[in-house]
Amino acid sequence: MGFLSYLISGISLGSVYAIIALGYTMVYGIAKMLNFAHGDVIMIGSYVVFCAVSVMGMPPGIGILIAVVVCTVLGVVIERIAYKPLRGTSPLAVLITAIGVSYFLQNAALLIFGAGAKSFTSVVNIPALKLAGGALSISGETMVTIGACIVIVIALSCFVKFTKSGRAMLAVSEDRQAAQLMGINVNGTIALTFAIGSALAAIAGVLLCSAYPNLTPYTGSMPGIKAFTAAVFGGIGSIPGAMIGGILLGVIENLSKAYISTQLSDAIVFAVLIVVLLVKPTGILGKKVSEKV
Amino acid sequence: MRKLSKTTVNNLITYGIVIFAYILVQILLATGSLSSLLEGLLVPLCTYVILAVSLNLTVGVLGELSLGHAGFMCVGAFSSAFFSVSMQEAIASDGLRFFLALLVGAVCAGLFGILIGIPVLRLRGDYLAIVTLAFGEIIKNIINAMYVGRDSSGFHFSMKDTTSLGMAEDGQVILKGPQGITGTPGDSNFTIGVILVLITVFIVLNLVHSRAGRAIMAIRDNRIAAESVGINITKYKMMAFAISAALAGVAGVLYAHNLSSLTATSRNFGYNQSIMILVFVVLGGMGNIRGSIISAVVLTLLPEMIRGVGDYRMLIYSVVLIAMMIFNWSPKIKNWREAHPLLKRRKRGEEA
Amino acid sequence: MKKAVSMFLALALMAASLTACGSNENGGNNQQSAGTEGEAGETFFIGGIGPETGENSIYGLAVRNGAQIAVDEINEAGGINGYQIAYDFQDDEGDAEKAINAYNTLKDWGMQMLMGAVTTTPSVAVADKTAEDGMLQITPSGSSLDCVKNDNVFQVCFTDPNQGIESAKYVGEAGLAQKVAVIYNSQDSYSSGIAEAFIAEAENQPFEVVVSEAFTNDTKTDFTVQLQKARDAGADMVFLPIYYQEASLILQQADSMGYDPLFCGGDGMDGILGVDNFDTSLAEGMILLTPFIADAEDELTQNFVTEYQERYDEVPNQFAADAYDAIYIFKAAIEQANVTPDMSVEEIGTALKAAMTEITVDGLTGEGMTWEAGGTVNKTPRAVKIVDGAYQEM
Amino acid sequence: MALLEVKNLGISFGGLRAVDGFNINIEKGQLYGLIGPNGAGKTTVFNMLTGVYKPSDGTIFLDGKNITGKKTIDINRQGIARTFQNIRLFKDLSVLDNVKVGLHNHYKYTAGTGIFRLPKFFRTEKAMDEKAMELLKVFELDGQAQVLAANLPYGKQRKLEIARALATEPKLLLLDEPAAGMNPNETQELMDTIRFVQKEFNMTILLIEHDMKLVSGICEALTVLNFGEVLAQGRTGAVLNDPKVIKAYLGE
Repeated sequence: MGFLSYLISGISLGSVYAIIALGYTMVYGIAKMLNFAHGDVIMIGSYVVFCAVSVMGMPPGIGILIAVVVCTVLGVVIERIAYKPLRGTSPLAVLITAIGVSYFLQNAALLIFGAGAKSFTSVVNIPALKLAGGALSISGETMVTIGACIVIVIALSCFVKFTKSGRAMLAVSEDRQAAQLMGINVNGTIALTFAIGSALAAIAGVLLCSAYPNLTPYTGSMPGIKAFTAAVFGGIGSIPGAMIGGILLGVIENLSKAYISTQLSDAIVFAVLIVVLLVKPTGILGKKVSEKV
Repeated sequence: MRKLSKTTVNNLITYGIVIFAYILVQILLATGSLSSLLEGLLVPLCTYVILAVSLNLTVGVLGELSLGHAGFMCVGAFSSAFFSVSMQEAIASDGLRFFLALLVGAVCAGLFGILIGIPVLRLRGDYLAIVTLAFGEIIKNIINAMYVGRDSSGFHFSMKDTTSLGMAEDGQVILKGPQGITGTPGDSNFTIGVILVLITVFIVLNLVHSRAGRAIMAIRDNRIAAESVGINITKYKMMAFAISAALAGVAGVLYAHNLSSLTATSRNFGYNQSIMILVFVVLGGMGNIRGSIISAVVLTLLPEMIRGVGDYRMLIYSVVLIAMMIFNWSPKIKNWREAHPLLKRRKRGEEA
Repeated sequence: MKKAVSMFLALALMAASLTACGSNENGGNNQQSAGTEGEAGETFFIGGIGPETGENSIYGLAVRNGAQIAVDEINEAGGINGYQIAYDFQDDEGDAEKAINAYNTLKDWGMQMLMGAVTTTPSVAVADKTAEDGMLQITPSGSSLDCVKNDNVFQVCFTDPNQGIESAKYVGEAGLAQKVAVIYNSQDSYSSGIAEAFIAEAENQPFEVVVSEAFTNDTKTDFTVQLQKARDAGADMVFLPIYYQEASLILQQADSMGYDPLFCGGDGMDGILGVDNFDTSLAEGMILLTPFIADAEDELTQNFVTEYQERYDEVPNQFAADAYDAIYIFKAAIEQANVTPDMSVEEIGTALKAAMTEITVDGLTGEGMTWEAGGTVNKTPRAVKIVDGAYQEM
Repeated sequence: MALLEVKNLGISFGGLRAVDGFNINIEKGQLYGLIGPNGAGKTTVFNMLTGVYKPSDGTIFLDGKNITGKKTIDINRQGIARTFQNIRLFKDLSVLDNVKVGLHNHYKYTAGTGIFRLPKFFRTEKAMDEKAMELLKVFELDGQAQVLAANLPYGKQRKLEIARALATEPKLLLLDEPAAGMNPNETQELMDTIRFVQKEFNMTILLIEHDMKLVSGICEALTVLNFGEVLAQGRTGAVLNDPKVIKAYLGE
């Protein structure tokens, strides 16, 4: 029974990592950059919902909609200002500006919203699912998060497979130059990727803060890193991989807290990651890339 | 051989800048015109310069992205601080003790470099980056859970808390988990710092401009071709990684002996710090040692110098960082700069 | 090419930063717009250090603001012995090295006394420098014993071991519980310091610590495992020597698990009712051992809280109160030692150090506070219970 | 005994049989050509010879030593050097340094000697410089020794790759389409260079080429590969007149 409840709490935690990892992996797959600011876009999205719902008293649905719009615009603006000028140079350069953007968002939020924690009101109204006579309970947030993950994974996969812009994304991710030669608008496609990635960030933010309702300017950074780890775990660039990686990460984290050490759970998570990468150097669902000689 | 001396001249300029800065600071110190802030920053500046130069060996020269450099610094800092604190009575001479601490820090960090070098040989690109990041976090996490004390019967070790060390009354807890090590002797000073910077630059530059350095750069430029001419990839990757780690360890020693309290937080030894060091390297130019020195100095000074702007300090810092990156790296601005007569310089080949 | 650009940028920035530095020399406190612009010899220069940015900024900002109120009050009332106070606060990002930079910046500004640093590690690092300079340092909230290792450093808050022991005694004496679980932040020296002392003292008390579980700064969102372990061990009380931000999450998660033990916290727990939008019913029945509660009826507290809310639009926590007291402690010590601003830092420091053990201060965080030569404070903690969404003294 | 003896070499990728039953014997000092239509498996053969791929079956003997399945660097040390179809230079190193990397295993000093600039460093570097310049002179690259490899014109990049391969002092030199992308003048020049290398260094050379003019001009013997299998083998003139070969090249 103990094990099951640890497993369930691990899945709850993992589902939040998973939904953040989806945005990471999406942007990485297409723009080939580690968007370290993703976690902070999530934080901004959460603040927007907080302001809309808890401060201005709007219904949660509207709040989420506003957050999605704000984050999408923010994502596109960031891309335009900070990343696009560096397209075509070393991916490292973009990584560094992403870090700059991350600092910027954190400090801007600190100035606007203050350092104090805000307690986020969950937007999920579904009651917890009680199993085994109440000994096990799965919270409504967890169910919604996992549901949202699945929906997003399916929707994104369909989008990439069946729409014109989706296929353009695939093409850009495979070979940017060739895609350009084929008449695909590479800049537009990457901007679209950021827009989608940031919209996902808004949703992830809402779910993150619904599950763990403590909102500060630094709320996004730690889950961001964890989600990045999750994305690598699952094979960065792979959409279902992000979800699997996220949930696995949460489960491993909570099981090692439960059975090994609460202090060393992070070390254990990272050690497992290293072992996984040594066995499968491109993650669980990652594509094996061999260099042609 | 006239050609070879061009590199030599270039290297001499780099040493010259460091020595000139040292002399300038000494003059300012002697005349008392250096502010306390700058005076206090001198040793940290040396620390960051060493970190940037050593990371440049991995990122710029070997061409592998590492996000765990602060982890090696952490190993160097804690091993040497532990050594210094526990040997404070045994070795009376400050100079000798610090020298030994330096060796301890460098060797420990170097050994960890070899350890992490093993996955490095199998992974590439962003996967390597995440492994190094993971490694740095593991180090930090383990140090935060480690308790080491000493009493008359020797050293005690625990992964739980101080009480489980089971020490005698006279015992002294040296490493107290998250509270770290306190009371490290303040053996670092600016002169030692500059000497270590010069040694680091000397090691890195000489390594790069030698047989081993050529092999390392060959691996960076084209691994398959390097293999085809008989370069031992494993050996040279490992070498670059271990030397880079050992030098980061040296920086850690300098850091630990400059502050009386040493704790492993994400601020000083976590991925944030690793990323900051990476920022120095990328901004200064990959493989460009002088650039690393300058950008480490500038980016360390910048947030301190704009303390006057108060609440907006870190915001401005982040904007300046983004702007500098775009100015330095954007292809469009590069073209514009090349067209601009004032900024026009001979083309050098350091960019990849 | 790259090098050329780096050089160019470097020079431009250096020039820019040097001018920034220059203007900083005489205007370091501009952003705080402290009561008066100090003139050397006529004004006491008090500096403050703490995190204004980064994860710990909540504490640093509270200290900055709390002290500001005290400074303004004193200046309005005519200063200390007729001398005004100039006050400047510098950011250390919660990092030891940055704290040294902040300290040196303040020294350049002309600081004669230091209130800081807010968190433990920076405090210890700075204490070395103040000892070198012979400056009096009062840390409002740096609570480990290492903070007061040097004889020029004094604390406003309890030391961690002290607090842990007091808490264990209180729980034992009041017979609050038989089985206690402790959940603490192992990466935070404040939290682990209290937890360790609490567990050690529990040996002498009529209750048993059944579970002691840690979390770290990187795993402070999900506490279900720790709570589950506490519940499985049958703990009827959970002791939380942590800050209220994490505590608010723990309360929420315990609630959704249907686990309802007695919760008990230390001084870091104060502020839990002030978390924006927090469902205070979750904290119902919680017991806090804290020297300061914002709901206290006394006039001093009421005035402070009102003023703080007016200025900063939030309820002050104990950090703000500690800082407020720290400034008044400086005032008391200065009056006792009768020092004047034209004395050197070292002279002031030596005189104030002696005065610290002689004064008694009534402040927000305790009545009749006195200090040991070792730097620790003597005051009695208050036990407070949360009833109907408000603190109630027990 | 032949310098290179390959027997029954084969490799599969997944279910695909890329090369099957490949035999070749190259005598010392011979200039040998490996030709065949696109996708015939020529480069795969090179990759197996140099240890990039591990052959599924068959044996490779170099100078009487079995080198089958060894690692690339060991094979290079045994005496096989190669160039690449898509040029693989050390782009950010100078022309001189590219060759000096090739000399790596023949002029040795430890990393410590290099870092501390011991006398051996200067002695060895001087010798390396002289040897490298000598090689560059052969390819008329000595004037551009300090230029970055990436900034060389295309034809010269191909030459530099050959020079680098020669620097490893191989017994057998493999050239993968050395004339690809060259104009007729450059090709002519390259042919002279290859012949010169063969004579001057007494080098055994195996080359892959599409340019029939080059092949017929310099190769003494040929192997024709088609769909992973040997189609024809023998003296150049005879092979090129083989109807099977003509058919494979010109289609039905």
